Amino acid sequence: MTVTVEAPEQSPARHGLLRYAATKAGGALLSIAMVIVATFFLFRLLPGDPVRALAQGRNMTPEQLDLERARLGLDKPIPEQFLHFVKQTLQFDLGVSYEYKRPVVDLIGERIGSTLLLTGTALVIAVSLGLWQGARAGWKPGSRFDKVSTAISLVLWSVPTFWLGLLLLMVFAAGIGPIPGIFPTRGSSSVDKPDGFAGVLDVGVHMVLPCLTLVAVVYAQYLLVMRSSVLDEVGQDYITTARAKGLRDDDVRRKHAVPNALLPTVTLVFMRIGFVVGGAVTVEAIFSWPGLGQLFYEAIRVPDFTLMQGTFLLITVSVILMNTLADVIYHLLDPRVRSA
Amino acid sequence: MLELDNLSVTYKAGGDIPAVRGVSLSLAAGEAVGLAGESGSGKSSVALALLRLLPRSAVVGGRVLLDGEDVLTMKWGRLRAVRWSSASIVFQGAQHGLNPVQRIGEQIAEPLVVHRQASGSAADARVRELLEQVGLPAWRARSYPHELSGGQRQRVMIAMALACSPQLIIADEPTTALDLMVQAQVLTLIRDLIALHGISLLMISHDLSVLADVCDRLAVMYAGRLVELGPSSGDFRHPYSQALAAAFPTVGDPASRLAPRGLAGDPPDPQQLPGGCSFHPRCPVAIESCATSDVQLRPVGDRTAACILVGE
Amino acid sequence: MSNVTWVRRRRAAGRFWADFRTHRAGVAGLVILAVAVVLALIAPLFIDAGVTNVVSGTGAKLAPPSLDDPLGTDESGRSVLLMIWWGSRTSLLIGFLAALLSMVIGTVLGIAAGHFRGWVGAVILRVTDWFLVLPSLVTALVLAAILGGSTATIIVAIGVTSWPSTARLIRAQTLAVEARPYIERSLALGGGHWHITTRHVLPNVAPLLLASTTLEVASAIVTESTLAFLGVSANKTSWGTMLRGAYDWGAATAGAWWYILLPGLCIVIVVMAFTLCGRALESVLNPRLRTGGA
Amino acid sequence: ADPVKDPAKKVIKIGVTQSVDSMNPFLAVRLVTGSIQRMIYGFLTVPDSKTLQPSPDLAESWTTSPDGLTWTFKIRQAKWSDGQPITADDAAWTFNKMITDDGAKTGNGPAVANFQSVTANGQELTIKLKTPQASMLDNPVPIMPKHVWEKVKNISEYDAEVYPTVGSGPYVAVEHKKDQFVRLEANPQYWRGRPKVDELQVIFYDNPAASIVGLKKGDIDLIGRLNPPDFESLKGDDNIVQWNTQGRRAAYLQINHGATTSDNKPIGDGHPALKDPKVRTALHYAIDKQKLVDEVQGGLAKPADGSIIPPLYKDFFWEASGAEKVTFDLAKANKILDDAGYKKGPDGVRTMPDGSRKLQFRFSIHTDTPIEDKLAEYLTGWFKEIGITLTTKRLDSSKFTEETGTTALFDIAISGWSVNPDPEEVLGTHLCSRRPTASGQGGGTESFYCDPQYESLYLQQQKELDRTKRADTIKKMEERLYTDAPVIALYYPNDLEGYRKDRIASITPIPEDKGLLYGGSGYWPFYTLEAVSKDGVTAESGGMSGGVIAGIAAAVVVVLIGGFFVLRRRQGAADERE
Amino acid sequence: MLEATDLHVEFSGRGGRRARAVDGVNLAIGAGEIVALVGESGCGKTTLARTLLGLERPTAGQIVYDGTPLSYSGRALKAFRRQVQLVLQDPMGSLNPRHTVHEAVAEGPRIHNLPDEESVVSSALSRAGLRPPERFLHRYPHELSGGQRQRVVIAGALALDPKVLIADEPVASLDASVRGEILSLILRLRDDLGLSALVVTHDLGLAWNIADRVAVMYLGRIVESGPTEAILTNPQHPYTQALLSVLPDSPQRIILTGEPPDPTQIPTGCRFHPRCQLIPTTPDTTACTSKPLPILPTTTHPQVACHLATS
Ligand SMILES: Nc1ncnc2c1ncn2[C@@H]1O[C@H](COP(=O)(O)OP(=O)(O)OP(=O)(O)O)[C@@H](O)[C@H]1O
Ligand SMILES: Nc1ncnc2c1ncn2[C@@H]1O[C@H](COP(=O)(O)OP(=O)(O)OP(=O)(O)O)[C@@H](O)[C@H]1O
Ligand SMILES: [Mg+2]
Ligand SMILES: [Mg+2]
Repeated sequence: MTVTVEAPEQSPARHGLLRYAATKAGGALLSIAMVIVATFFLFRLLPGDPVRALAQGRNMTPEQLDLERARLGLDKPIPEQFLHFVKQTLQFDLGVSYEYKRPVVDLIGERIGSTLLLTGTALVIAVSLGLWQGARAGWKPGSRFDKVSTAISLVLWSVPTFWLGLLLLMVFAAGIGPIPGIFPTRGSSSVDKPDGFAGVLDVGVHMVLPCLTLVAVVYAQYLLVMRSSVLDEVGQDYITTARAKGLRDDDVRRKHAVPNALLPTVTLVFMRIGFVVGGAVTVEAIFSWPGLGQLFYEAIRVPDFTLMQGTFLLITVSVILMNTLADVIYHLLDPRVRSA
Repeated sequence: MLELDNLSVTYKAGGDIPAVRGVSLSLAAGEAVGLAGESGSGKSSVALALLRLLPRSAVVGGRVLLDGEDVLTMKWGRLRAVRWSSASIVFQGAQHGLNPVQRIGEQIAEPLVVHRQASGSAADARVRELLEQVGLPAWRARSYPHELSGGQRQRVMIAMALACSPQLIIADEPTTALDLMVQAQVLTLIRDLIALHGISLLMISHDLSVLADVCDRLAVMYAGRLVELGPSSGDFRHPYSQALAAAFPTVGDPASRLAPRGLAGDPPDPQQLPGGCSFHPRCPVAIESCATSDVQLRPVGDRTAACILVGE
Repeated sequence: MSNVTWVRRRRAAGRFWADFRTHRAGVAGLVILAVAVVLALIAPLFIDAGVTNVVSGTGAKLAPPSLDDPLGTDESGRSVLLMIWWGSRTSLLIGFLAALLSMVIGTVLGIAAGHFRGWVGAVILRVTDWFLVLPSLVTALVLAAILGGSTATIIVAIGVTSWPSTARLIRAQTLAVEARPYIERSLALGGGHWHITTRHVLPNVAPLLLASTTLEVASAIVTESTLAFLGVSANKTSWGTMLRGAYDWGAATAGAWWYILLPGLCIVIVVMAFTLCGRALESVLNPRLRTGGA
Repeated sequence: ADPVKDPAKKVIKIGVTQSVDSMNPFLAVRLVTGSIQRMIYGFLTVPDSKTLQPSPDLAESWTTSPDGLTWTFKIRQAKWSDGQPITADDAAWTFNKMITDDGAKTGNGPAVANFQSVTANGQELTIKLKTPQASMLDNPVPIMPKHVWEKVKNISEYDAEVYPTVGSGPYVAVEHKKDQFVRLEANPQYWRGRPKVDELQVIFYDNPAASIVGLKKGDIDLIGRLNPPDFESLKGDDNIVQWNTQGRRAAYLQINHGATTSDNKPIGDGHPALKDPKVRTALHYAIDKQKLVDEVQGGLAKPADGSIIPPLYKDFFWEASGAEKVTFDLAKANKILDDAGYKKGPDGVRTMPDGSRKLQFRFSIHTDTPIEDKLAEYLTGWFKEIGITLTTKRLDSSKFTEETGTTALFDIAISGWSVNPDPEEVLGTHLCSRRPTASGQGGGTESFYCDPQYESLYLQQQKELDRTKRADTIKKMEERLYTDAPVIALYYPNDLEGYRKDRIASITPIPEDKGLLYGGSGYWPFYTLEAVSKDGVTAESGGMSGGVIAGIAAAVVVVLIGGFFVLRRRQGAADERE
Repeated sequence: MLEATDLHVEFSGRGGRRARAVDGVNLAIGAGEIVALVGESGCGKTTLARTLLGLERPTAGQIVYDGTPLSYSGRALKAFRRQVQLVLQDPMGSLNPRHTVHEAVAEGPRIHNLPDEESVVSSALSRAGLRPPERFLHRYPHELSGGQRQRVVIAGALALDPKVLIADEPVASLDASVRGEILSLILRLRDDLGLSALVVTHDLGLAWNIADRVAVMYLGRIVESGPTEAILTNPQHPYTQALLSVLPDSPQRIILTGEPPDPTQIPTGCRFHPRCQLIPTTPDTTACTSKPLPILPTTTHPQVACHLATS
């Protein structure tokens, strides 16, 4: 019997990835463009005259108002305003907050760190815990571990974030009965934040409750997603093959089921980032966490037109970028699409 | 070397599904036995039971002696040791038998590492050797399953099965999804390799002609039972086996030209098996007593068949 | 024939119910839901919007549960029990209507995106994906803030931001259905777009749609309460606005646990009931989710 | 500056529920920022801690020219916190900056609108006005150190985040974390002498409930501007003093009595019935102010039998009495309406005498304000009794300002004003000139009011430099507002605060007799603040000591490790089960 | 009846590569004739069948039915599809799991607004061997066995009274024991109703069982065609010879190496030459590697497209 030996094909993987990333980046740019357009028109629907909101409670002469209006470009026709808006946005100029009288970009810059810290930590915890637990639960559907995990996540899934946050605050920051209120009531650090390691600990302690709230809600989703994803793999032939090879059950799960189940999950994890961001708005408001969510909440309440617009733009654009990143990561992880 | 003694498999899903009902079969060292039967007759259940790979919903009865040891009552540790090093499995490879996100080299090497037969570069070397044995270039070890064609994937599965030099290979429909020509390639490969290494083979298929090609002996299953067991050459005696054989005509045989033959009626529902001989509702030669009396395998010539009309 | 069909349909429903019944959690969810919905529907027979009127608040302010007010009173002496009862109407109404809106948009666009392969599908998919990544709560908040608070705007804000996942699901399902050979067969029989989508795709996605809508109602109720908490509400008593009231009027610090705990628990219980129901439906209707063996 | 290392340091923490908008006084508009500025910067005058009358601050003394147009202030010989002398030049620079730079007008622009020129000569500051102005002595502009601020190129883009700040008030800001806190330290150069506490921390809470928890726990020591329920919840805590005094604020209804523009053209869509003073009076009779105080303000307010100036300002406060006084009387309200020809229809709703329209009014309130929501619900209830339908309309603040201040698209609206020791500002909001122009440019009217009698009284009080005489005139203005009812005062909310007596040994309110703490005018309470000095108290007050933190960290680590091992073991067992 | 002339179908795949799935095919199905189209996986059988049904638009060439070229307007297609019907490989998949047998069979008549649906359905079912029809009318596909399902699919096609049946691997997913029954049914339908059929398969035994004529397809082309007996007992093309040789019971095996070829890269000359078993033993192969072969014309006689065949 003869077997022809094929020459090793020139693997176009790297090339393919670049091209893929380029297409994805193109898609993301289009999405961002859509966001910018949508934002512009969405916010032009805003009732009232922002300049007057600005003058609220203070005496401004008509001349002053006109001046202000001209300064904000609100006296120009809509198409001109739009072009101006696009140009400014592309130059990372998100306008000046009515409330703070400072560039929105600066305000965002001052707060983005806190938000990244909070949401990042929460996301890492939620993802690792949720995926780990989901994988175990899905691996043995119907087991006690599975039942308990699913029950926990279903409850958490049903709890409004703000309510959970309030309860946690009342219980663990205020202290109820025998439970001492050991956690701080506000903020991301003490006023007298010590230096060095103690300072890190201080931030950590401040982060416990907001992080817990955020994790609780998101983690449930990750758990459920991972669970069903693993469940999909459980019956596959390659799993049976792995078992037949004499692998321990845990190794079958870790080496075979989980890597495969992770793939569809990656995209979902990133897709839910919008959810985390939404959660951050309420959590930051409840725990007075000095971040973007709080800024946005404030913008909504005032309402501060440019601040709201700028924060909204930033949030959506970063979520879009995250998702694009997820697509590319997925592409890197899954050999099937990688070389296709 | 392998002996099935009254093996039974019942799935507990909703009701009881008796998938395998008392199968006894033995396999000598170096022997190739084919297991045929239509869909749902319990072939795969037998194969999975051999290494206790059935899902937890399955209840297994009887004994599976592998080199005299009962697989069904083994300790877990021992079972893991037996798996793959004594007996390995080749699944229908084209679609799902390989982990899609692992390079095939790793997958072939995995049993070597698990059973501590080789590791590191030794394992790599063994992988190259195995790939060459099944006619694939060594650089394929770095490929992912989807980069291979169905036939190549099936070769990888075979290489993987050979990795720990087992005494027994179980091949469950190894060629079903493959093309005619590729099927011939793979079958030839299997035949050559087991002859070369003196491995026993239990091969499962619904295509009798494929089995006849590779195997020394054939077993035919119907509704979870063996209905016939005998050498692969020679005529079948059980009406079901005969019908199965006739379904694949010989090209050039004038008798079958413009005269397709088959079996009337539908395969039985394992949850509602007919009484008596479970084949009797479809049997072209059934007699009255078939509906009441169940027949065990009985010898007839060099084979055994479970039919009342046989060996009287 | 219609008679036979009817009998068969009934039997199919019976089979479905038998399947559903095996999901104990789902049944529990269904029972809770039924109770909640019935209570909300019959509320006008016993009480009216007056129970939410401050002038009629007769009890003491923030009084703990007692015989007069079994679940205590709020900051104006209104009965928390009656407010929860009356508020369930708004919460459920918003939940159902927002889910309905999201379902209708999602289904139409999802089927269109899956069915029309050319640029139409591509454009719809692009738009869907775009909406999908928008942080929905933030968008709903902006929308509701811009449109001003009313029941309709809240429903629109939630509906308009939550349809993409439905559309995605429906599109995937449409693609799956359209890959089935019976679509090919139907085409070969001469079936057109309308025939294929209404006779084959829609009936096949409908069950899943039911399940996903159930889950959608759950998240709409949560979203409504979150919006209310963040200050965008329908101006009617709902569980969300009650919680906001509890927060505004210092129930937490005043130790009025009944006021802050009970509406929240109602949300959790009803949302969970919807979720359990939806999941049970999903696993009955979508065999892929059934626990696989081997 | 680390209190953990220095336990003797006296620190007081103030909780606020508004965050600082800008540390640049030219730009800041928020109340909280104003309060902080008052501690950092000196003003020409401050309200006297006893009488609230203007008293010397940076201006040691002052004289006025007979025509009231030229004011000369003698600036005190004192030092900025960086040791530089304070001169009239600093003040002149500050005012001139505001006059010449539009960006610098953002915070306190109107305060210099009437200034003709400002000049300095050594310690002597001369301000020339365009028209006489009695409120000259209540100038709200903080005097900035010229030597620091003249280097700033663009005031409107300057965030002033440079620490320590250079100021002339009792404290200097040493740290500001956005949306978190501002840290102030005692200013040793302060002309009255260094304050008694070493450090003030103003800590921001987004969540009012959390701030109450913080006060109860001791995370903060004082909190002002409480709403009634939060105030109530402090009851029963032995360590907390509930501070309940008359406030600076008046809450009133604004009625669209036929809004007109500054050139007397009708504007808006107000209900015609409201043009009739009788209807307005009937509405006034239909409001149970005591009930509102009890239910909406938790009893922590004074029902208003007067007008827009609260009783806190005894000099200017006016209250109706005798026949003039309107008391809650639905029957009387009904009778007034009946007599005026507004007949009740079969549905119980009255119509205009000519039958053209039903008496259905809109009530405009702000979104997201629970108190206004509640108020609306009560008014709706009472008005129904007199055959008037009231529907609530919630507007976000920009829309609200526009509809109730410029376009007049309202019938009745909620309103209120925090009154300064000198009431001129609030009185001015009801002048003809404040009405919007025909092109819809707002002038800041609170009522679209334009009444010749009121106008002439206003001019009269503006020129009157004798305080008692001026007060009489102002009371007449209040009476006019009361009887003509373009606005109906509802109540004067109390100032509600709370502080920990285990942390604050003494604090002097302003005015000293039953005055305000945080919510008051001027820095007096925070200057007089004395902390309880107990060893170790400060160290504990961070909410958590280093030891506790370490303990928690250790516990968490132990739990994690323990959990890990438990799981490992369970995993082993699971393996055996397959 | 149904004829394809010089048919080409191309797909644009990823990266702009074009797959010539059908690359020049002439094929005619006569009235009452059963033609088997055989070939290995990916050679374009299904694509050809779909194109014959008008489900795929050819990039070149045309379909002629009853002498008139097929037009792709909606109305013409609909009319055409009453005449030509399809039976697919997977009977489970070909039936909507939510439709009863009645609904499945009545789907065609409903689309075409045929009168008297009940009797049309009943007669189609009994002609497809599901007797008595009433027993099956209200069942769902999952309550039927594989053979019964395939009969329902066939009945669904018969309900429109077609003239031509195109069956794509009609028994490949059925159990061996059931296969004979379905094939017998197709034969009987031809005999009773005069139906023509194109049966697509990779199973030569099936062709031997029922086909009048066989066309062997390789990489988008028909390489050999003619009456079944002639082709299957005396194959001329080396590819057909190899296919037949790997059947069990054949004396000597010719196993072609390599994998099924790629329609995006069709070799020059004879498209089979890279795998041809005759090449190594042939002295002169220049024609094979460089000279393209003509497209086989539409004829019922045995014909072969091979430079080396002795015809
Ligand atoms: N996990 C399971 N749960 C329940 N029933 C099962 C399960 N696996 C198989 N069965 C049933 O057991 C019977 C035998 O199945 P098995 O897979 O052994 O048949 P097979 O002969 O291999 O069929 P095929 O040729 O289709 O592979 C069938 O009726 C099948 O429905
Ligand atoms: N829609 C399509 N888009 C792109 N390529 C296609 C498409 N359909 C078929 N092809 C390609 O055309 C070639 C022929 O496919 P076709 O399905 O006709 O083969 P086949 O002979 O029916 O194979 P099988 O026996 O596996 O069913 C294949 O290479 C396939 O990849
Ligand atoms: Mg099988
Ligand atoms: Mg095909």
